[in-house]
Amino acid sequence: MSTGTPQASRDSPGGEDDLTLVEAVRDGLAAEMLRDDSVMVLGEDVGDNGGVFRATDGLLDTFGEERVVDTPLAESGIVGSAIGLATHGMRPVAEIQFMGFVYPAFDQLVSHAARLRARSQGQYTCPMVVRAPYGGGIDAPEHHSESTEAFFVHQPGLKVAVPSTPYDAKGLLAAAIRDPDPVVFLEPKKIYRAFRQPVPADPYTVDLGEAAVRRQGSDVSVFTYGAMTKPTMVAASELDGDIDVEVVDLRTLSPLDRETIAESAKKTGRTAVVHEGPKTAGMGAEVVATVQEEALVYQEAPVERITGFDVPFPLHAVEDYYLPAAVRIEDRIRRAYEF
Amino acid sequence: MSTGTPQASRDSPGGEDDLTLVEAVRDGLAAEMLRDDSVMVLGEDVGDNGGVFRATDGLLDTFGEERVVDTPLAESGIVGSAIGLATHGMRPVAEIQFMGFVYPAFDQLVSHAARLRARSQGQYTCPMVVRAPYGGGIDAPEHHSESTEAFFVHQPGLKVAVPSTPYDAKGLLAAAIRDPDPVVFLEPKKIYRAFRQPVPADPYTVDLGEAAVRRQGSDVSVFTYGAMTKPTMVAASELDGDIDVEVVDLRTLSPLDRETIAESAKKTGRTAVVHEGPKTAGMGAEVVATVQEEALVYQEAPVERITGFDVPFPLHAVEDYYLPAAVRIEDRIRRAYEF
Amino acid sequence: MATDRHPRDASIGGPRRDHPDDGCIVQLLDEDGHLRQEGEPPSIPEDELLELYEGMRFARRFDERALSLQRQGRIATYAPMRGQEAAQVASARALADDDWIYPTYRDNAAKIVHGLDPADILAALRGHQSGYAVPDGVNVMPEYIPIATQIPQATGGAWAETLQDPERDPDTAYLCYFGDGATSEGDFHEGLNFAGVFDVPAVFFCNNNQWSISTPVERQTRSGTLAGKARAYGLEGIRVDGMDPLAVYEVTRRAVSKAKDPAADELRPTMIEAVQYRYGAHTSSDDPSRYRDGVDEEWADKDPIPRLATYLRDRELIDDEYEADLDDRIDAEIDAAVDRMEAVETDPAEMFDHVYAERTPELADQRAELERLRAEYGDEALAGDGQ
Amino acid sequence: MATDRHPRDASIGGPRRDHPDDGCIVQLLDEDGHLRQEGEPPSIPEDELLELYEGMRFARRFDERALSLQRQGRIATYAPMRGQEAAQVASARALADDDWIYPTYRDNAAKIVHGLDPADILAALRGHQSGYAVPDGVNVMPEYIPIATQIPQATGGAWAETLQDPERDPDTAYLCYFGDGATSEGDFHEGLNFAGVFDVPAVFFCNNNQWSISTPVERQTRSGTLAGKARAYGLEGIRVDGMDPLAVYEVTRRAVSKAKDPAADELRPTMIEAVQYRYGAHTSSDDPSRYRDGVDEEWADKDPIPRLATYLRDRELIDDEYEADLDDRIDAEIDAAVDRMEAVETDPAEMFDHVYAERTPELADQRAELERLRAEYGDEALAGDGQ
Ligand SMILES: Cc1ncc(C[n+]2csc(CCOP(=O)(O)OP(=O)(O)O)c2C)c(N)n1
Ligand SMILES: Cc1ncc(C[n+]2csc(CCOP(=O)(O)OP(=O)(O)O)c2C)c(N)n1
Ligand SMILES: [Mg+2]
Ligand SMILES: [Mg+2]
Repeated sequence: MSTGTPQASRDSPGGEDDLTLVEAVRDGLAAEMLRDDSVMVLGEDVGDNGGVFRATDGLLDTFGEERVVDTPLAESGIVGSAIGLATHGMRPVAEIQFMGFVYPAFDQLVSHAARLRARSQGQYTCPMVVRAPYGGGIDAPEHHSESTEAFFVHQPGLKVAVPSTPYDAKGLLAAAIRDPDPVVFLEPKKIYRAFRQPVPADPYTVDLGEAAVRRQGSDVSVFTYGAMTKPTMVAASELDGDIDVEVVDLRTLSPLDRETIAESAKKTGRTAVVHEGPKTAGMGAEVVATVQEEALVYQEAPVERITGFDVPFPLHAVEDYYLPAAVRIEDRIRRAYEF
Repeated sequence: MSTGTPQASRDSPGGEDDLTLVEAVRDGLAAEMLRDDSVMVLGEDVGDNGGVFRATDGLLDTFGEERVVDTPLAESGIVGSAIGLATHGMRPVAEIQFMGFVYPAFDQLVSHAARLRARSQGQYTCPMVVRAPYGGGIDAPEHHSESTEAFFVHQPGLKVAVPSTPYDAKGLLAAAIRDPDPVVFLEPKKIYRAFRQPVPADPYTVDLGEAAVRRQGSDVSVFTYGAMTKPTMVAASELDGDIDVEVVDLRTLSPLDRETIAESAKKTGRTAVVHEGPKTAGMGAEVVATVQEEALVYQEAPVERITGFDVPFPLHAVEDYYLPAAVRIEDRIRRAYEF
Repeated sequence: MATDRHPRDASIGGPRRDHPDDGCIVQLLDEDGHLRQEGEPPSIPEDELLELYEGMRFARRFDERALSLQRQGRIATYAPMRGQEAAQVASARALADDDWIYPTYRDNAAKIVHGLDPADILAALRGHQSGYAVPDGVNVMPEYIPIATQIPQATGGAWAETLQDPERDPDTAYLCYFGDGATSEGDFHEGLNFAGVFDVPAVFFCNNNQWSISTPVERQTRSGTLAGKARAYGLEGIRVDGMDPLAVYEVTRRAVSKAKDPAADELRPTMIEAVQYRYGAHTSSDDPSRYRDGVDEEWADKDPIPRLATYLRDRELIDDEYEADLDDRIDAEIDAAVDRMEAVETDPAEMFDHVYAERTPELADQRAELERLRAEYGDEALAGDGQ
Repeated sequence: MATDRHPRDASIGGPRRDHPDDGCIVQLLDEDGHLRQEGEPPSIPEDELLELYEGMRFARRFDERALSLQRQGRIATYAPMRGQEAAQVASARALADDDWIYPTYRDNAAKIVHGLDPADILAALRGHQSGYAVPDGVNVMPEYIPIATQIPQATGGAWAETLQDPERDPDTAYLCYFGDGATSEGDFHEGLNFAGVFDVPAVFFCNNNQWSISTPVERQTRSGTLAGKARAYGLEGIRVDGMDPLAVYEVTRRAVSKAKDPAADELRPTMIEAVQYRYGAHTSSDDPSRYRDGVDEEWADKDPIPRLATYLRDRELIDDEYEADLDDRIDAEIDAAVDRMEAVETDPAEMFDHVYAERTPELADQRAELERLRAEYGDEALAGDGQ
């Protein structure tokens, strides 16, 4: 397939604009669709409506009905047909309206998308992205605040990325779309519009599999990602002067950047992990296991798991108590420090 | 509902018979169906055929078509209707033919079965069991060797049990059926017929949430469950005289018996966990996290994770290399010991 | 039953036709509120007619009030039902108290008619889990948000009814609501297929409001009608003018009675497609101007409330005074519900209460941790605006 | 097309009737191998007739050999296709080379006809992943074991065909096989619905062999027929005698040609229900005596191979000598395939090769760990009988 007429996805080619995270997602989609005609978007209400969070706003007008497709209301149909599209020359980016609605497509993702390359010994591949807004904190109805990334991290053959900034959102999404393997791309909807950041108009990628140190520190390392990066940074500044906190944004959960985790853990000897999903068998457990496999002898305190509780996500009146708050993060960092 | 005419499920009331694990499952089903008229079995080929592994053999004849139901081929229909049955007075035991085919029902399990009690604040409950044979090692076709218990352990509101002996199979299954909450009951098909054990004819339960120490030891603790208990025990005996290995059969993965894990880890200071599912974000990670949260200061070596590799389960020619073998377990126990 | 089956005319809407009887839609009351066949009045008692009317009027007002509460930030996302009152109220009124309903987020009028306290509905919308704790004796499941998931569950519930006493006909039916969009989900297919195979006393009530958020039903499927899909399961499918309360009432009653006591050659389950229109936004977060230009006149003309009002006025069952009094009663009732809603509180520690029948040690620890944090730092710090 | 649509007679089987045209089943060759309407021979060239026959004969022999290899422990679980050869061979032969097939575990004859090496099929059954690595230019997906999951994927594949050059009709069709049991899964519903909505060049080919392991199709659904389910998606559904190779060939050709170039009022996709019977066990692990008493005579009489043999003999296209020579050719081909299968080896480390395009550091470590263990302890210790 040929590359479409190059045409800037935004007004400032070569320059940069201050975008929110969700705008950066949209910008990333547009940029990749311009670069490569085989990239298409499909999902519920992604067309005229531009997605319930407007992440696909305007794409229909620019790229037409063939490449921006409103589907029937059926997630297994969306992901299953995306697999078929991916194995036959397209690069589908499927939107699942909220992460809590990805489960009907779970079978297609774990039994097929994840395995096509391995089962066919590389003969067939599945270059597709499944995007979904995830996480709590926006007073959403039931089932709209899921954060179950661990399910996907546990499945070999999938990759999982979670941006925490507009810049990373565009760059990681571009990397996910260009990746030859299926990527689950989780967007922290709590911070979809929380802040703006300069984002280059030209396409670029942020490599999958590389964590980012958001704040250097020498006393305690905190590993986190997505929407939890913010309260973690707040906690780190609150503790400033008292405890010198390093904050590592994992960005990609699968493959996990074990090297950066190990380095940071060795440097500080005291670590914590923060995420909103439930604690048991969550992403935090994998980070703990990584730290102790790679850096046990440096460990001066147990890895603190600061996570959602092991309860179904409650209705929103008390969701703030469920989600790790800055003060809860501080409390546990202090515990790690004082252990 | 009244209790059915008491009638022994086997010929030796008050006595015991040597049963295989799958016979004990059948025996447990029969015993609970006799005790409580609301217990019913549903699934694909569970009737005349008695289940593809014969776990429901003879139940149709004894309990009739209303309580032993062959369903259409549709797992979400099976689990979804089982939820409806459970909320309205029945105690359904749904069979999923192989664990690899539970994914179409994943949504019903995690979005509903797991949450009905919480979302209705205890007004509605979901006393049901989903049984599935799991695991590799029997030269089965693709998708027939799944071991993805971590998915269910991560979901609050579900319980997960995995027997490793005929005695436990009957007792844990009885406990699961009587439990007021949904239980995922995973049966290690590799050892369905591997050995026999005396199993009481009368009904009894093995409490959910309690691990069993299968072998006392003072040097290294190994935590495992299901079919991996056997190679772990083999490894322990092989090391006998050299390294004194304690083997803990977790039996219930959710809720996890953290107390027994902690006790054993404190005693030996060196630990390992063995399971067949993939390593990353698997059950092993949770065991590592538990050990280091509860017993870091006692830890003299990293917890060894001896698990399936992070690859799609390969076709059977090489499955033995995927599954933790006794010698692989020994090797890693030695590493923990010598660390 | 005095129904008038007539070939679908374009004004009734719905996707293209392909089955022989797809064109049929049951309608009793025409768009001007007159019986389609004068001389054959439906056998609905007068007090029931008034109940239908009051239920619909309550629903409309509830909707308005809920939207305004939402705008004031006193409740969160709300899914309005304007235009859909007849389908909800008349179907729910066609049930016996013991019958069960499996509602969605949009079926608030049905829930209220079947016994749910409007204050509970509002409390849940305000984020309080206790709003989902349906009181004893009210046979309503907590609303379903994951689309179509209630369908196999309703089948299972109805099935339980037949298993508990296989000797006799069940005296309880299960009515399961879902939208047009839901018919595309696998759970619709599996749930209806099980219902047919196990012949359960269920009524599958599709509120075809023409939209699944921004997606019109024509893009949802190429099926001639949604009711026609019932045949794939050997079931009867029936289309009714969902904005005609009398027709909905009659069709639902017949389906419910068949569920409990079918003729020898009938299966118990029915799928009803109630053809209607969502006048409002999908939810308070939705902006329909992005995907449609207002409400077509043809649909606006079908508004169920003026239709039934005309019918009742023609029969002198209601008058201006009645209407004014009704307004007052409804407002008072909703005011009281809003007050009760605002009195509802949730202790954050409650989230640990009903995960399992018995709290696990791990959950006891997590609860204690939350309580410690609250004691140490205070609720404001943990869950205040700083979050 | 010279088909003879006649009302279903009981001997053709299938569940109860409820659509007007459910009784219709396409049959060209009667059970004695004679054309139903003499004088109207189907327009199938003679060499194609012989290909059909040889394909079916090969299939039957392959099946026998595979079952015996299974009994000898040289391959693992095998799903026989005896009785189903016509449906598989004739449908696959109706395709162009560029058309795609999405097969199940039972569709080995279709795979072979469409270009797969029987040695690869056997190698996969022997547990070697390389057997699933379909060679370049052979448009066959690796077989699907999770029931019905291939259906939305085939829809997606076919859809890609239309997207890559929206200006013109696609010249590639996608044929998706599945069983009667598969029609109960949600993925069947979602896949066919998408196919209709996006009008993709797909043919959904249901091998209704009357059984889903031990469950007869009558317990699978209350639908009158399986083909009738197509209408729920606005699609054409057609029933064909799946044990009549000529009818299957003609019906499939028509569906494929419609997929590529439909008339103005037609949608591209078709669902074909090929009514047939599974003579053997579900798989080599299954014991059908638990749930059925042998094969009914009515089904035994429909065996596609003698039927086509009679037809060909009547036309003097084959004779005893031809048959003997064919036996030899087939045996030689299968012998060679078995030899090739037995030469296949899998290096255990290959399991790390194709998880991702690029091996992750974690997988590199795990692979190194496996290699270290093998070096240190030897393959026998790691994967020998002691396991
Ligand atoms: C499984 C699932 N997917 C997506 C959503 C998001 N969603 C909420 S409502 C809705 C549209 C539903 O349309 P319809 O079934 O017609 O019901 P209506 O809202 O019109 O009453 C969607 C897509 C969801 N709640 N569940
Ligand atoms: C999702 C799923 N559930 C269950 C199974 C187990 N299973 C394998 S074959 C089979 C029966 C399939 O019947 P049908 O679709 O009629 O195909 P057939 O085997 O008769 O060709 C079942 C239940 C499976 N493979 N996948
Ligand atoms: Mg709708
Ligand atoms: Mg079959």
